[in-house]
Amino acid sequence: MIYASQSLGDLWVWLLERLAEFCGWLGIPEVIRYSVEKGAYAIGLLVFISLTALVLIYMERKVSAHMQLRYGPMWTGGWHGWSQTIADMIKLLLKEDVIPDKADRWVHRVAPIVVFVPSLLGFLVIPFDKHLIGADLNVGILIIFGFSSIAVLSIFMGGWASNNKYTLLGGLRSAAQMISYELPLVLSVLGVIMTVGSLKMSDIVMAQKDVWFLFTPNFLGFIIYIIAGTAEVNRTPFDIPEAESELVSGYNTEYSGLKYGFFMLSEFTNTFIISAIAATFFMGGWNGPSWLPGIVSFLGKTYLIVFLLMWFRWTFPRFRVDRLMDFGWKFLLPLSFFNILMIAVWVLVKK
Amino acid sequence: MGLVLDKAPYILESFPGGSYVVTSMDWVINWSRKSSLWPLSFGLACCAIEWMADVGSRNDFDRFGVFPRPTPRQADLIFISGTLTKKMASRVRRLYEQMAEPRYVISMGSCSNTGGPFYDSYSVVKGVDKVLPVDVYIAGCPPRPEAVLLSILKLQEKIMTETISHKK
Amino acid sequence: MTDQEILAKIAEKFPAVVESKPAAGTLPAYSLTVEAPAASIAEVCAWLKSGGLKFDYLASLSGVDLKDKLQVVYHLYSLEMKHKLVLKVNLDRAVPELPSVSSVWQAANWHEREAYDMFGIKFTGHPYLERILTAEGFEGYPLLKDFIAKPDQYD
Amino acid sequence: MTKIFKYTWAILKGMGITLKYFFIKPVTVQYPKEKIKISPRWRGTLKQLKNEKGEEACDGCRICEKICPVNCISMEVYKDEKKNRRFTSSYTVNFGRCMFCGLCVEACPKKCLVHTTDFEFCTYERESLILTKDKILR
Amino acid sequence: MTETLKNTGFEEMTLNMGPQHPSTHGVLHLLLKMDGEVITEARPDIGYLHRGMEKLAEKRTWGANIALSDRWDYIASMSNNFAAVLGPEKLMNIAVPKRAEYIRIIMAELNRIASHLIFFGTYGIDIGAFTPFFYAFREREMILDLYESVCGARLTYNYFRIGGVSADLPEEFVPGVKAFIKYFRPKLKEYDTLLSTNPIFMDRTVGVGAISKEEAVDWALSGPNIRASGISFDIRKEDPYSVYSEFDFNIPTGKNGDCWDRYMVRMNEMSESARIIEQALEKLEPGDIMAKVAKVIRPPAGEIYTHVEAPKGELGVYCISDGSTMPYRYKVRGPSFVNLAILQKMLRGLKIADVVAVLGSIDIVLGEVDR
Repeated sequence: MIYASQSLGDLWVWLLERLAEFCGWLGIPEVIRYSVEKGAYAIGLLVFISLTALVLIYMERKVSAHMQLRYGPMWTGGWHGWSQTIADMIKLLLKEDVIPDKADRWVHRVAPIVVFVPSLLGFLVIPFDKHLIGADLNVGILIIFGFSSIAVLSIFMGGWASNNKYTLLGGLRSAAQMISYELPLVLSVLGVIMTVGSLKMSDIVMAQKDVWFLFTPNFLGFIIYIIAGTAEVNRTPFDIPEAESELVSGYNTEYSGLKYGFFMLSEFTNTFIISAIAATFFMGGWNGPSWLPGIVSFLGKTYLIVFLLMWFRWTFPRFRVDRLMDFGWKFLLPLSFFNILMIAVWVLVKK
Repeated sequence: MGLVLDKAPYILESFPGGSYVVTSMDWVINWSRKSSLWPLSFGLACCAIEWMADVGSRNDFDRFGVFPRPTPRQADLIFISGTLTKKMASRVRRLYEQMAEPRYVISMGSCSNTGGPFYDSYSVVKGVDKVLPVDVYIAGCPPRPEAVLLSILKLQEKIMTETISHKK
Repeated sequence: MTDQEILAKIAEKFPAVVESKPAAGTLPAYSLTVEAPAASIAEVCAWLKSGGLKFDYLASLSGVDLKDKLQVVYHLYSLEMKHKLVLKVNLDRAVPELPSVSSVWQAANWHEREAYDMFGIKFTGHPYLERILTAEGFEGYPLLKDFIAKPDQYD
Repeated sequence: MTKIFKYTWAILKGMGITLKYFFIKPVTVQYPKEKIKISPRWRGTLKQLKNEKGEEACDGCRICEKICPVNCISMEVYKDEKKNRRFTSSYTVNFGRCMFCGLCVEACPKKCLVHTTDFEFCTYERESLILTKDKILR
Repeated sequence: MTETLKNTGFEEMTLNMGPQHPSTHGVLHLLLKMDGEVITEARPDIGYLHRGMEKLAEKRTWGANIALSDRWDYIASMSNNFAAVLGPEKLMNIAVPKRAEYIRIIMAELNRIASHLIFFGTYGIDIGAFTPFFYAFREREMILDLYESVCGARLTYNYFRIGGVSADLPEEFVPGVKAFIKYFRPKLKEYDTLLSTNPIFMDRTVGVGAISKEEAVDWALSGPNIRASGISFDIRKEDPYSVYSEFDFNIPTGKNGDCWDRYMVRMNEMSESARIIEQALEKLEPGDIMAKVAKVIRPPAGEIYTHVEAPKGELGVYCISDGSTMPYRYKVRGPSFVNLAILQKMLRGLKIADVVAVLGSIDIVLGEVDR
C-alpha cells in the first residue's frame, strides 16, 4: 500500500512490483520486463531533464534580474513570463542553421550532440530518491566524472571546427581549464568516498542519515568541490571559454539555432548534475525530515546549490586565464591533497 | 528546419482544414519569434548609450525576452544604434549577413534613419536603409529608452502578421 | 617664466623662430605664439623639449588651411614649469611637407596621422604615416577648403 | 593564511550586496503598463500652437527654418491680404533628420513652436517620419 | 601553413578584434598579432565612427556647433558644451553671469559622475562582472532625470549657450541634486565592496598595463589616465576656467599607473565631484543666466585654444574665427583620441584577457576618438 506521505521512490518501487506481478502472471520474459522498466525510467528522466533545463534557464534569468534590480522576463505570457524559455526553444528550433563556409562540417555538426549526450547519461546514476536511481552502480560517481570529461572534447570540437580564431581560443581555454579542474573536483569527492568507503551513490547517501558531510571535516572538500565544480561547468568566475567580453562568445560563437540551443541546454544540465552531486555527497541527498518526500528534499538542496552558482555568477568578475591555471594547480590541488590527508586522519581517529 | 517551414504548409494546405493548422502553426511560430528577440549587443554611437540604458534596470529589455547576444550567429535582431559611417557600412552589412534567418533590423535614432545631424557629412551613410532592409524606424536623437521598448512592441506586432503559408 | 623670457631664450638658440603677429583686424593672440621654419621644426621641438624650457607635453597638433598656405599649429605645455607655447609652421600648399616630431613626443604620432589624413600634410620620418580616420580608398583631403565630397552609393 | 581570510571576507561581502539587492523591489518601470513622469521640458516632437482666435499663430517668418542646423524644417508661406498677415500653406518637419536640439523653439519669435513631451514615435517606413502641417499644428 | 610551422616552429596569429566586439566600447578595431594568447603587436584601427565633425563645424553657426558638440563625447555632453562655448566667449569677451557659471559647474560635475558611472559599469562587464553595470545605471538614470528636468534631453543636452545657459533651473532641481548626492555617497562605498576590493578584480587589474610617469607625459595622456601615473595634472587646477578657482577640491592621483589605479582615480573623482557640486549649490544665488549677447553670434577674427577638464581628460577646442557667423577652423582635441594612441604600446606582451582590462581602463568614447 502507498500513502501520500511516502516518497516517490516508494511509489516507483511499488509500481515496479506490480509490473513484475503482472509480467509473471502473463509469462512475459524477464528481459522485456527489465527493458520496459528501464525504458520508462529513461523517458521519465528525459522529460525531467528538459523540464529542468527550461526551469534553470528561466531561473537564471530571474535570479540575475532580481539581483540587478529588474524583473527579467515578464511579458511573454503567463505568470511572470514563465513561458519565456519555451518561446526561446521554439525559436531556436526554427531558426536557420548556419554552418560557416570554411568550417569542418561534420565535426561542427557532431559537437552539439557530443556535448549533450554525456550530460544526459550523467543523470542515470543520480539518486533522486530512495530506489529512484537509474542504475545504482558500484562505481556511480566514476561514471559521472567519466562522462563529464567528454564534455571538454565536444567543446574543443566545436571550437576547432568553427574555423574561427575566437572559437579556437575558447576551445583551447576550455580544454586547459576543464582538465586542470577535473583533478581537484575528483579529489574533493575522494574525501567523502574515503569516509563512506564506497563509490556507490546510495551508500553515500545512506551514510549521511544522521549528519550531513557538510558539517564534518568534509566541509573543506565541499568548498573545493563547489569551486572546482563552478569551473567544470564554465560559469563565472571561471567562464573563460565563453568570456563574452574577450572572446565574443567563446567556443559557440559560430553556432546558431538548434545547435546553440544544445550548448545552452548542456550548460544548464551540467550545472544541475554538479549541484546534484554536491547535494548527494555533502548535503545528504534525499535524506531529510521524515514528513518531506525524499525527492523534494533532494531537489531543494540541488536548487540551493544551483542558486549558489548563479549567485557567484552575478557577483564576481572573471578570472584571467593564467591566474585560473595558477589557482587550480597551485592552490586548489594542494588544498585538496591536504583535505584528503585530513579526512584520512579523521577517519582513522573515528575508528 | 526547412521541412517544417517550407514543405509542411504545402502538404497541409492540400488537406481539408489544413489552413487552420497552418494558421495555428503560424501563431506558435510567430509567438516564439516575437517573444524571444535576441538582439546583437552592438553599438555604434550615442544611441548605443541609450540602448545600454534599455538593458539597465530602469527599462529592462529582458521583460520582453530581449536578451543581448554578443555574436551575430545567435542574434535575431540588430539595432543600428548610431551614426553609420561609410567605413563601417560594409562591416554592418557583413554582420547582417552573418545573422541567421529570420532577422530583423531596427534603425534607432536620426543618424541611422537619414544621417541626422551629419546629413551633409562626407563620411556618413545617409540612412541605414541604403545598406540593410529596416523593419522599424525610431525617431529621436537619441530616442528615449522607452521609445526603444515601443519599437520592440511594434516589431512584435509586425512579426505577428507573418505567415509560413504560401497562399498569400 | 614670463612670455618674454621664453621668447628671448628661443631667439637665442634659434634666430629663425620669431614671434608670430596676428594679422590686421584680428584679435591679439591669447598666449605666446611663435613661428618656426618648416625645415628645422624637428630640431626646434627637440630643443624645446629637452632644453631649458622643458616643453614636455604636446597638447594638440592641428592643421589649418589658410587658403594661400597650410599651417601646422602645435600647442605645448610644460607640466613641470607650468608655461605654454603655441608653435606655428607655415607650409607651401603645393608641397606640404615637414619633418615629423613623433620621435620627440610620442603623442604626435596620431596627431600627425590625423593631419595627414585631413590635410594631406606629409610628415617625413613618421613611423607609420597612413590614413587614420577616413575610409579605405578615400580620395581627397576633407578639411581642405577646396574639398568637394564625391557622392557615392551611400549618399 | 590571513590573506586567504581577507580574500574570502571580501568575496563574502560582495556576495552580501548582491543578495541584499535580490530581496529589494526592482527599480524597473514596466513601460507599456506604467509610464515614468517625463519632465515638461522634454524635447520631443514639435508642435505649432494656435492663437486665441483658433487660427495658426505662426506667421511664417522662417526663422526656425533658417536656424535649424540640419535643415529639417521646410515651409511655404503666403500672405493673406484680408487678415494682413502671413500664413504657412505647408509646414513640414522631417523627424528622420531632426536632432531635437531645440534651437528652433528657442528662436521662434512668436513662441508658437513648442516641443511636446511625445517621444513615442516609431514607424515602419522612413517616409512616415516626416510630419506635415496637419500633424504638427495641434 | 605547414611550411611556416616547419620553418619557425610556431605560427603567429592575427586576431581582428572589432569593429563589432562586445568590449571595444563602440566600433574600435584592434589588430592583434599573437603568439598563443600573448600579444606581440597591437594596432588600433580607428575611424569607424568618423563623421567629419570638424568639417561640419565649418558649415554650422557658432550656436549650432554647441548642438554638434553633444555628439563628440556623447557620455559627457555637458563638458563638451562647456568646451564649445568657452572659445567664442573669450573671443567676444563676454562676462558670463555668476549664476550661469555655477550652473555650468554643477552640470559639468554631475556629468563627470555620470560618465565615470558608465566607466564603472562597463569596466565591470569587461572584467566579467555584470551586476555593477546595473547598479551604475540605476544611479546614472537619476542624474539623467535631473538633466531631463533642466534641459529636456537625456544624452544630447545642448544646454550651454554662448553667454550663459539656455534655461534656468526648475524648482525641483536643487533639492533633487542634494538628495542625489546624499543617496550617492553610500553607494560609492558599496561599489568598493562589490568590485574595487574584490580579490578577483584586483588580480585582473593590479599591475596590468602600467604606464610610467615619463610615458604618460610623452604620450600626452590627460585626465584620470595621467593622474593614475602620479602626475597631478588637472586643467581645473592648472588653468582654472570658469569659476573653478573658487572651489576647494582634491585631485586624486595614483601611484603605479596600472589599471587599478586608473579605476580608483575615477572612483575617487566621483566623490570629489560630489564635493564640488555641494559647494556650488551653496554659492548658487538668484540672478541672470544669460549675458547680453547678440542673437547672431559673430566673434571677431582671431584664434584661441580653450580647454576643459572633461571626464576623459583634456578636451581642447582650437577655434579660428574669421569674423563670420561660422568658425573658420574648429579643431577638437579629444582626450580619448590622444589617450587611445598609447594602447599600441601598452598591449605588447599582455594576454588577450588583459586587452579588455587595459582598453576598458583607458575609458575611451569612440565618438570623440573619431569625431
